[in-house]
Amino acid sequence: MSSDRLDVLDTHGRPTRVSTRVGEFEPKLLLDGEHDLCPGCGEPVAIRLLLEVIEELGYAQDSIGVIGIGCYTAFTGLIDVDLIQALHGRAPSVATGAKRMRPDKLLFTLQGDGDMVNEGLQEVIHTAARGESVTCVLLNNGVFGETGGHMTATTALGQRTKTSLEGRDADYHGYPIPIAELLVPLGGVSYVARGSVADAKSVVRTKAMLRKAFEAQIAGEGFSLVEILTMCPTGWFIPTADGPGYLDEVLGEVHAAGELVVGGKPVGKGASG
Amino acid sequence: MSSDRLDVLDTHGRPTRVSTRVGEFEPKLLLDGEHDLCPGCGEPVAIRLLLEVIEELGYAQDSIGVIGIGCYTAFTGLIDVDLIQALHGRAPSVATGAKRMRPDKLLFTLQGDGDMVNEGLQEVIHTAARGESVTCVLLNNGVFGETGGHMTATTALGQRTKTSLEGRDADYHGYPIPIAELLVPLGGVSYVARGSVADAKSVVRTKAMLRKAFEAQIAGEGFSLVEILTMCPTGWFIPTADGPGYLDEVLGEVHAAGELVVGGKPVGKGASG
Amino acid sequence: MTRTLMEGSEAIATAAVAAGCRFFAGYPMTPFTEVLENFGKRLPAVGGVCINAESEIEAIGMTWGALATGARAATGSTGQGLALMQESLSEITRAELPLVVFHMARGQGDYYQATRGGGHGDYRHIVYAPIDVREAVELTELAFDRADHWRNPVQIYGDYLLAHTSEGVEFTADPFVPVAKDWAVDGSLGGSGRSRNINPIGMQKGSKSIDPESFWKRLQVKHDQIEASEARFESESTEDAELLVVAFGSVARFVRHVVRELRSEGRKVGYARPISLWPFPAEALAAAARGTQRVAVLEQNAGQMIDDVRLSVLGSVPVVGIGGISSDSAGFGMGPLLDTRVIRGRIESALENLEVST
Amino acid sequence: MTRTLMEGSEAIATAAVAAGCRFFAGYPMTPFTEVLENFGKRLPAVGGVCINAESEIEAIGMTWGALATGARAATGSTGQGLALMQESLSEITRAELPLVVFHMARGQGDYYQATRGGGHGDYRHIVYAPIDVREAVELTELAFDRADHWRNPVQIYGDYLLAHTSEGVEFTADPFVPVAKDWAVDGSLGGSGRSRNINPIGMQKGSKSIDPESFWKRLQVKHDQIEASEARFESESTEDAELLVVAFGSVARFVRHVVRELRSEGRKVGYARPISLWPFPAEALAAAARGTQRVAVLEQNAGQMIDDVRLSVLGSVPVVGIGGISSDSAGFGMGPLLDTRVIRGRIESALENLEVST
Amino acid sequence: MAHRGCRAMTLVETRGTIRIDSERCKGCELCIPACPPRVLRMSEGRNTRGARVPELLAGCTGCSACLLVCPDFCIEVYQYAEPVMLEAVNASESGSGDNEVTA
Amino acid sequence: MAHRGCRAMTLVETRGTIRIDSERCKGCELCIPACPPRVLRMSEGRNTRGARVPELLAGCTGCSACLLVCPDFCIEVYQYAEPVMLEAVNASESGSGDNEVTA
Amino acid sequence: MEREVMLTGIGGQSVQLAAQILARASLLEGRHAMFLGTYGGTMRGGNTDSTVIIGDAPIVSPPIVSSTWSAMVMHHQFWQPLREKLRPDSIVVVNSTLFENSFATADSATDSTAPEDVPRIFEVPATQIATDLGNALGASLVLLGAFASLTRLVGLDALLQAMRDSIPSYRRQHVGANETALERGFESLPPNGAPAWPTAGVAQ
Amino acid sequence: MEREVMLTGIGGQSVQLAAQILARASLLEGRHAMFLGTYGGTMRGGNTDSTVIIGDAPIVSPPIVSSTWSAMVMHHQFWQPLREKLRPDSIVVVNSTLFENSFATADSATDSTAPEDVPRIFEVPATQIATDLGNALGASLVLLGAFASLTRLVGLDALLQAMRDSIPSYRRQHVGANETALERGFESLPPNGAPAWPTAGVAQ
Ligand SMILES: Cc1ncc(C[n+]2csc(CCOP(=O)(O)OP(=O)(O)O)c2C)c(N)n1
Ligand SMILES: Cc1ncc(C[n+]2csc(CCOP(=O)(O)OP(=O)(O)O)c2C)c(N)n1
Ligand code: SF4
Ligand code: SF4
Ligand code: SF4
Ligand code: SF4
Ligand code: SF4
Ligand code: SF4
Ligand SMILES: [Mg+2]
Ligand SMILES: [Mg+2]
Repeated sequence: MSSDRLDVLDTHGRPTRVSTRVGEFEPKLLLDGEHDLCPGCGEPVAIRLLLEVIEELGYAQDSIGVIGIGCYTAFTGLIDVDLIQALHGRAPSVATGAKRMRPDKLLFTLQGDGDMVNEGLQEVIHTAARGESVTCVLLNNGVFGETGGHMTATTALGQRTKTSLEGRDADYHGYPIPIAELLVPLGGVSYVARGSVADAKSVVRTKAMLRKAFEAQIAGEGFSLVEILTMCPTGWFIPTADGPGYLDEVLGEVHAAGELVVGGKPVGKGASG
Repeated sequence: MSSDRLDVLDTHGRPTRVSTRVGEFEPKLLLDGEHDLCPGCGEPVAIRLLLEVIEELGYAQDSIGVIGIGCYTAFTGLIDVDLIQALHGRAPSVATGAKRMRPDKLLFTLQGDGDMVNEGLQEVIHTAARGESVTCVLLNNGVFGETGGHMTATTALGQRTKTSLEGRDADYHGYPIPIAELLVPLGGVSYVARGSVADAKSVVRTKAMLRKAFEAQIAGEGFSLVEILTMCPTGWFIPTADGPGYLDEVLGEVHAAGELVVGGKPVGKGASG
Repeated sequence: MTRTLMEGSEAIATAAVAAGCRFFAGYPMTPFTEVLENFGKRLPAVGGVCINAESEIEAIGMTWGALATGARAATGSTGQGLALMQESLSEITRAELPLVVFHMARGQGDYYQATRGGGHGDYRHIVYAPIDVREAVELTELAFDRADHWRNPVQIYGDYLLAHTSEGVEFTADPFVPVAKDWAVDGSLGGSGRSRNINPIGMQKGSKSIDPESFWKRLQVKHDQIEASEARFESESTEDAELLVVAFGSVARFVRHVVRELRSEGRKVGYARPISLWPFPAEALAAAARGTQRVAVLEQNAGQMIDDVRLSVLGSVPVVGIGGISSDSAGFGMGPLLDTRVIRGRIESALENLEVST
Repeated sequence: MTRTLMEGSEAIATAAVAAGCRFFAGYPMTPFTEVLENFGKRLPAVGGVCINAESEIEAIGMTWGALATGARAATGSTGQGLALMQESLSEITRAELPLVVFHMARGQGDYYQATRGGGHGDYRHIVYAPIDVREAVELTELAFDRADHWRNPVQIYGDYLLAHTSEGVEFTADPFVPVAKDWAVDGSLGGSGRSRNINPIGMQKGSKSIDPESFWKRLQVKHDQIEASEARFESESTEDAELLVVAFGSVARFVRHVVRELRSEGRKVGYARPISLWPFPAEALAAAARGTQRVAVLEQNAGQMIDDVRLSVLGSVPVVGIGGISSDSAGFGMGPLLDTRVIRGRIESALENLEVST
Repeated sequence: MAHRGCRAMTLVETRGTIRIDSERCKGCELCIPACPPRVLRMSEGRNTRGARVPELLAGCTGCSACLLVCPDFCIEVYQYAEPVMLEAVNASESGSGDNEVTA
Repeated sequence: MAHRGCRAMTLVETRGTIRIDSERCKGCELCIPACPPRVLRMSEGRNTRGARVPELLAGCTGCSACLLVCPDFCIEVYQYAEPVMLEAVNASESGSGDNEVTA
Repeated sequence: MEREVMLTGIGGQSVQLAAQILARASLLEGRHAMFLGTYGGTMRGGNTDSTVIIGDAPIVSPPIVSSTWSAMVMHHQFWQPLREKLRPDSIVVVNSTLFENSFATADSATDSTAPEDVPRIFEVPATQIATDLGNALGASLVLLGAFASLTRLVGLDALLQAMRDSIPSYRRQHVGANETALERGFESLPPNGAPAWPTAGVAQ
Repeated sequence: MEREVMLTGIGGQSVQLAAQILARASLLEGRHAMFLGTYGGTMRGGNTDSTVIIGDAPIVSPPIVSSTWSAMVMHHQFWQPLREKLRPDSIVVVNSTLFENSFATADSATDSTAPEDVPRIFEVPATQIATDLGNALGASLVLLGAFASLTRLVGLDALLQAMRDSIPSYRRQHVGANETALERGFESLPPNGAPAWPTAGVAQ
């Protein structure tokens, strides 16, 4: 390699100058930041936000999480919060039972689109309509990542998956389900928003959504849901670096970011969070 | 009994005057009009409409029905159309499989609110989003009639059921799911409407909805659904004669009659059919 | 001691609540519906929760969540509803949660379902089949105790008759004292590095990977221990019996009645009843069968328990089925077989060593 | 005749399509996923339909609808997914629909599920457990044929190895000629008074009520006929064997290999394999066991088929289990037991009449 | 309300009539308020099921509203080629007799 | 694009820095475009996983954008008490060396 | 000793309530009791039957019996299956107001005294008595009162208390009328005409 | 006669493709073949192994073998389990470009001739050859060509045809480069140095 490159800074150790650490490698509520998800996967980014918000709200010792089945399941062993591993699709009901027995705890689910919008679609709708005081967190990448990238019920039109290599075609494959929009007409719902982890600004905005959702739960306002669009370069069959752009152009088109229900009231479609 | 009542007309035989029969006892596609449903039940009225529309469209020999599990299941033995008896909640998927193998046939489901909105909620949503060319007919009385009148996911706020004798209370029981509204954001949907059998005018309007739904199917426009509010005096624990009024005041409040999607486009909420 | 008149379904719910059950979720289905209704009446009064879930699968999911927090919790249904719960019933066993299941069956056709499971994989539930309402009360209390003890599901397998017969019952059990469950999630250990994880797939906290083999083998050892220690059985008049009649649940009540009648007439017939269907009381049954010339199994189905009876006596004495499918027009299982005269006829035929066609 | 190299999953889908299957619906789950993918590739080409259903329950519902119209149709999953389908699997049997189910299991822990069902009630599925891809092709063709013949579901019970091993296969079956099914609904008989009704609860057209008893008894008769006529079995070197080793499916391939090895070394060991798990080839197995001193069952689970082996030989010769739970870290079933050296060790120990601890 | 035995003997135009399968009727009374001219009322007597059944008074228009709401398929509707004038009473009067005139 | 060996030796204000756990990095490159001042680029060399990893150039603001988008928790961010001026090159230049200066 | 009582009627006749009161009254008197109600299949508005078994010790009989010591018959419509379970010495109390023709005719027996081969039949115009009391729905309680008087299977005090225990709180207003129905029934048949227990019944 | 070939490598090295081509080529030559690929548990980017069995008659061996006649080793990282299945006379062809240290060292044997207790090892700088050809991903095909030349388990023509049959249509552009890789591999080891079949292999 060329010897005249003196411009690269040392990033191995702590800085030697006087400085303040403003961001840590991994969230405190992670036992280990080393995981096996693919390069460029959006899920760990979303999980960071979730854990940071719990920590920041002071609920680290008062939270119970219910984890669905998908790639994020690998984090069940890594997240340092009391957890219940649910079966594929069943997390909202499990969270319901736990919340009823522990009404003082923050109850959240962590599910994928395959988990929530395919296998267990009615679980989340029933839980929402019941006004159950739980927060469902959806990692929506529009594919079954774990099984190898098949089309799900949220796959955007035109999106590439293993079962729609030419892109999802409405006539052949049907239409995607905009799950956040679906919950809007339900009475028991206090907060619904859709974020993304495609870029740092979205990440920050998504974190605020998670915070609002949990705050709604703490205030006893009813059901809340935060949908987070995440990259799955593996299931989309694209280079990792193309993930965020593909997310915005393809998934983001169908599943627009923004808050949909705030304080139990629907807000304008696609309104910014 | 008083002997001075000469005003009651003989209604036993055919009229002796020159006259035209304009309405028959039972629809042609019924093997027998004698059934075991309760006095004042709204379900047989809705079933009449369904069968008349099939007959009038000329599809008597080109229809396949899929029947759910509820009180209406008693009609599986009586309806003179090729039928498949589905399990509780599963009719939309069964109809999907049948339609795919017989794309030239009119495929309909006949389900109750317990069947469609409780046990099998995700079936109908997935089928709708897939744009499946079938017509789902929902008999919504806001109760599990068959098991004795328990609360369902559509039970209106304030509605009396065996498990909400004081009326459904949102805080305690959660909110009803307005299933027709829920389908509106879905891409695969061509026609959605909600009717009722509480009075003759509603009956006529509901029949027109059924016809439009089937016509949408025949035209290959995608999924269609007609929700029909029906009386269940037994499950509501009220006198039979009070059924229609109770339906309008209680169920009709939450589940407003009207067309919601026509030609694949959402129409104004509660617009008249 | 006063006895209170209670329908089976009410007695079961009352016994469960007395045993500390604080959560129930279920979906109506005849003949289970009244069990759900009775929990709905009784739980709120003691600060518990009963949810009329939107479906059976959601019901068991909710119960799973309640159990994970350490609460005593139960669900139930009929065979159809339990069929829908099979994935959860299997995995909840792997998650080692002390679930109690109230199964009010339509007839006795669900014996395989109850004892072999329809879920996937190697798992077992303790299954108690009460003969009457009083025994249902006892076994309900026992079920919660054994479920906690083994951290394994226990099923109470009843039927229409059990749920709908009223009897005078007494509740004598000591008031329930909640036991601490250090494995349960209460949220308190987040951030401590020792947070808990109720997990059906053997995933341990602090590890990215799982080791299903050792996990499943551990469960097998537990199931072997249960098998060795939890079998329950009753028998009568087996000493000099030439024919031993085996039956379970409500049907056994008819059989016991007839056997007593026949005994009082001097016929050499004995009666045996597995109270636990799993573990199946194979040894006790084999002992009871010793010396008899024939074992007759009277179950209200096409022949399911007969496998376990044969596996118990292993060819040492011939085993015949003298029951059969029998149902009323609603399919709830109160068919024409449930008649002491019919049953007497079957047993007499067996006694006379005649072939009985069902 | 040229042989084409195909993975098991592809061979199965190809054989199914050749046998006239025109509809498939399933939901991805390892190791079944590729079966679904291959149907997805092959069906559209022949005018058939493959739906990647939104869940397992919806998948079997769709298949139910396709079957009711008279089409040859199939679904599948792993044990977990089939657990979710149990209500449908039971009731579709009562509806007498010729379903074919491709079960790519994780290990062999689902033997009970496959043979006893986890659904409710008395019902049975024919279950074939192929030893290799070539046999899977044959049995797939047979499955569609038998399903239509009996109007009863047939399951192909494979595993990761079967789905993912590639072999050179030939397709020799005659081209499928669709058979008329007068019971199927095609919509044509509406208004005729003779419209059809595909019904799992025994409800007849023209009648308001049902008669479950006679309906279920009729099914029992059918199942008795199947039991009497459809058992399939293979064995080797049983004549003078002192030890008979019984295994099924992929595991049997290892066992057969080891038994041949041991035979070539002069050891008196025989091999037996139920090809159909239900009906279980009890008579053939009992005949093969005659004269042996011991029967060893090697299955990759805590001991499930061993029940059927014991029920076959009924105490005439001791039966021991020499397999056990074995899994890789993903739980797909390719655990350390699947090694001819390990298996040889187990069989040799059994030969030496030693207690084998699993 | 008209007084018994003292009815208003008006003639009303009657454009149609209905047949009632009174053995099928379960007495739910839904047809009564459904009839726009209000020419139906419940009988005092009961059928063999034990149900009171609707009775038709003069003034039917043959509009089919009763048929449309009847859950038990008890009603058939006819329209006359020519309207006729028939004697009528106030149908909202409760009760009925078993004397009939042929329509 | 700047010519190799002929870099623009400008000084840029640098308000912060990052630590990179380069062994954890899977080389997804998401941090590169995320950095507002564009002071990250991928290395030419690879870590023991076989992945190229990000390298930091002068001009970091300590904004944490890189950390926020990194799926593998490889980045820690610091803000200096006092900004410093450091030599910089055009970060869009491809490749890198293994010579480093201490920040 | 166990005593079986079977009840039959049609929906709406409060047959199950009567059965429940009988069972509960027996418990109040220190005996053991069991009862099971059955309804007519899937058909609505069909028969409603009940079996009550009362004993000195925990009941061992199954809840469906093949023959019965006694019966209360509210209506003839679905009574045939019960008829088949009557023994020659069974005690049968019949609601003669509604029973089509007389019981004797229906049964083609000739009188209500007890020859060897027919049950011992006692007719009570229960519906008439109840209607006269302005409580037509109380007919089954009239019949129950009469049955209790005749057999002394349970005493009147226990019946009255059991009735109060069996009425849900929102039906409290009917307690008085029901008491009258039971009492009038109790007066309508000769006391202890067909005693249930070897000793002279529980003092009334 | 059945011949086992085990392949090991890390994800992305086209190990499964090589195995598939080998099996398919054998079928083209009229033999029977079976192959099974395995991947490293749940961990992504782990090992990728394959077992190919080729025989004169339908394969009876199970797809997981406990010892192997031969092996192709693309990388050392996950090779230990394979190492344990080698017999003293196994034939091993190693990608010496990537195999850490030399195979001999890794195996603590001293040379690549075949003393009684170590396998017979043949080193091929497959990745180097492939990279030189401008087709770094073709390394496994170079190794396969070399293996075929050495063992004559299959001939080159069959390999080339099998390769063409194995490449999906949207990857057609790589066919030429893959042909070269197989051919250059075939040249890189002495022909028939360790023959697979009793007769002199299929003519090349
Ligand atoms: C009942 C059931 N069916 C199927 C599976 C197989 N399965 C595991 S993960 C998964 C897809 C998960 O998709 P998603 O929830 O979107 O998560 P992702 O992998 O995309 O993160 C599937 C189908 C399962 N575990 N359980
Ligand atoms: C899986 C399953 N769960 C429960 C039942 C019991 N069940 C039969 S009908 C019914 C309710 C039907 O309600 P709905 O569909 O609203 O019809 P309705 O009776 O009101 O007409 C229930 C819960 C069943 N048959 N299957
Ligand atoms: S498959 Fe997709 S969702 Fe799963 S870890 Fe890889 S990138 Fe993430
Ligand atoms: S219970 Fe309700 S829905 Fe069922 S038949 Fe009666 S009135 Fe109709
Ligand atoms: S047809 Fe019309 S007018 Fe005549 S009775 Fe019926 S509702 Fe009344
Ligand atoms: S609506 Fe029909 S069933 Fe009801 S009262 Fe009128 S005629 Fe009778
Ligand atoms: S902290 Fe901000 S400026 Fe510094 S490297 Fe990261 S993204 Fe760039
Ligand atoms: S985002 Fe993280 S994992 Fe990706 S290249 Fe940058 S530091 Fe590496
Ligand atoms: Mg996903
Ligand atoms: Mg309903």
